[in-house]
Amino acid sequence: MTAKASVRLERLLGRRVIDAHGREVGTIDDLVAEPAGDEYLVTHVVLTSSNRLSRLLGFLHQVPTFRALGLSRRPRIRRIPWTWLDLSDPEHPRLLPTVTDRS
Amino acid sequence: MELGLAVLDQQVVDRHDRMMGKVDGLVLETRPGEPARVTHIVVGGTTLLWRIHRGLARWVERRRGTDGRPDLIPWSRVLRVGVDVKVDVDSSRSPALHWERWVRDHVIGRIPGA
Amino acid sequence: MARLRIALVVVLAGCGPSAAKQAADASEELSSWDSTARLVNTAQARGAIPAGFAEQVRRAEAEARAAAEAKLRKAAVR
Amino acid sequence: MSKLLEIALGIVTGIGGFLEAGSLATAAQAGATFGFQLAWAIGLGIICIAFLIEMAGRFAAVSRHTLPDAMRERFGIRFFLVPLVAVGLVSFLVLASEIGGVCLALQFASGIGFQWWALPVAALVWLFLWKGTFGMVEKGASLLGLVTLAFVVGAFRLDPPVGQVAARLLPSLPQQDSAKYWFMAVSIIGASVSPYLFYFYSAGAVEDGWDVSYLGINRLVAGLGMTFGGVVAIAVLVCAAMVLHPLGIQVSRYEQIPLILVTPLGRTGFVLFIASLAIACFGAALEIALQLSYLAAQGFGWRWGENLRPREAARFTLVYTVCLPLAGLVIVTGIDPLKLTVFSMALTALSLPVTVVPLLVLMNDPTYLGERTNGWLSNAAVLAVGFVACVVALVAIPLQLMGS
Repeated sequence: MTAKASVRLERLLGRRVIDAHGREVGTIDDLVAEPAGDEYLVTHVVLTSSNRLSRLLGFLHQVPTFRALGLSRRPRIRRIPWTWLDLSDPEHPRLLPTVTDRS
Repeated sequence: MELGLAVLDQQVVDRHDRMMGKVDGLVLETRPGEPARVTHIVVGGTTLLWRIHRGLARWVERRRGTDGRPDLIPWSRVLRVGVDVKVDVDSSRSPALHWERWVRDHVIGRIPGA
Repeated sequence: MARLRIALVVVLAGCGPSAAKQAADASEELSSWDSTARLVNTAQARGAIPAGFAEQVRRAEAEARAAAEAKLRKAAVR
Repeated sequence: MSKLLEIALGIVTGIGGFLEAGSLATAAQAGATFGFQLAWAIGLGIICIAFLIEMAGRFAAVSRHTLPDAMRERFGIRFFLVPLVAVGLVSFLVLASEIGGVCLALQFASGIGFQWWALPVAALVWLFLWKGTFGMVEKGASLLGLVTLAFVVGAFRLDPPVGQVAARLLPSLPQQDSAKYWFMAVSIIGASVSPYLFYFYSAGAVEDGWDVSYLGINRLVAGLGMTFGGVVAIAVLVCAAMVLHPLGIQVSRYEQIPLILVTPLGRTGFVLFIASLAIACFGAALEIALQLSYLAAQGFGWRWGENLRPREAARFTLVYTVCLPLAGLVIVTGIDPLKLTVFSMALTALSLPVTVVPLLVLMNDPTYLGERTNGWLSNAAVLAVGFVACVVALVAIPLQLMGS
């Protein structure tokens, strides 16, 4: 990543992120943007589990009845700074090698 | 603001409050080592198809030789993000409504009493 | 997934109606139409339904009877 | 309009709009085969649909969003496709069933076979939507639908043992033929809890510009309208149980159903049956065709509104313009309308978790509803009925398919 480039948010959502060693970090669930003057700047990436079942259980967690019956699980969410992402191949986002060992 | 939750898939209305589609996508400008900038919202074209099935979208674009010309609305034209996303454009010429106009002119408009 | 499908087929085949059950259903259907015919005749005699409608019911009856009798024969062959 | 009048009109809409091909056919079949025993399934269906209607109205009044619109923005397109396809498919089948119902009414009256009526009826429904306004479709059809009260009159004429009927409002296990029993039970529940009902209601609340001041009206209309509407369905079951069950007549063809009203009311009963079937199914066909348009337009952000001129909402208009002839063609094939109807209702029951769970997620989201999110009772009641109906349908549908 050397110069300005553009990516499409909707194509990033749902992508798996792997770290520099090829280990899976999670799936991109959302991007957090903060207003800066007239603009919005993307500051963080929200990652959830890549596992389909745990995503379904996370979805059901929003209905109190499922929570009460224990048929759901709180979704595991992590936020990482946007600048940790290496998007040189937007189809396969990775964590930058410099942060892989920190995370 | 979580962009996927608060902006993506919201109803888009033009400056006259006429519906013109949903926020099918967002363009981000990336800069090395810095936060990305939200530059456009994308309405229409094959944008939605890319999210439903990538292979199908690729196939359609190859067959038709175009991405269906989605409307790229600069973020500076976004007036508010609330129950819907209001943008400062006139939808009557927007490519986002290409199919709406096509259906109106070629199908519905031809039936008497339309 | 494949194992699930096989299991499903086995379970369904096991629960499928036996020849005896099919025969019983068919004869129940026939007697149901016997009663329907009587009810329609009475209603028509009372003038409660037009002749045209009574005719429609009889046509439906004939079709349903044919189907039920075919089912009976099939069950007998099995 | 004064609030009292609006409540009255809402309840009338509930009563006149409740009966349609599905609830009529399933209640008649159940009454003929099992007497009063399946009355509980109607009761359960009514409780569930009353909760769902109340939710749909509350959601529209508080959030100003329609359901498809909110589902798309909350869940994203991929997840939204699941309820979209399920509701769309089920609604289309129910639409075909309703057109079949109108066609049969015309066949009974004229002697001309029902297939011949399918395309003219579809065209007439289309013409009403093309020319009509939302108020006409919603209120007009329901007011005329009050003719279905004939079943209540018929039921009372037959002097049913009220205590026995009431006792059957509690579920009980079948003595024999349990496969058929459970299939009918889920078909009845599916007929009451058709998703088109609450999607249509939510679109209507947004079309009428409801706000939080309508919450009280909404609650009354949902509760009383559905309860009284359900009484009509129970009346159909009672008529069938009193007339057909003692004779051992099982309803395997539509032609047998008019007899349940002919026996207590004579020739008047015959005429009232045909009018009820035609009007109830025609009204439902109007609502379902319109709801298919709403579903697509609100899900994809197209311009929509039954009060707009067709050319001002071209794609919205296109949806019902395409769906109606297609649904008519299903009937033209000569498929047995009774089988189609009952099967569509069972499929509706099967699809309940997919149609209901996304709604419940929205109903518990304070970003849309603030303080007015669901209470535990509405969540639990709807989920219990939805999941039980789905599981039973999952077992009963294959058994029924093999049996026939």
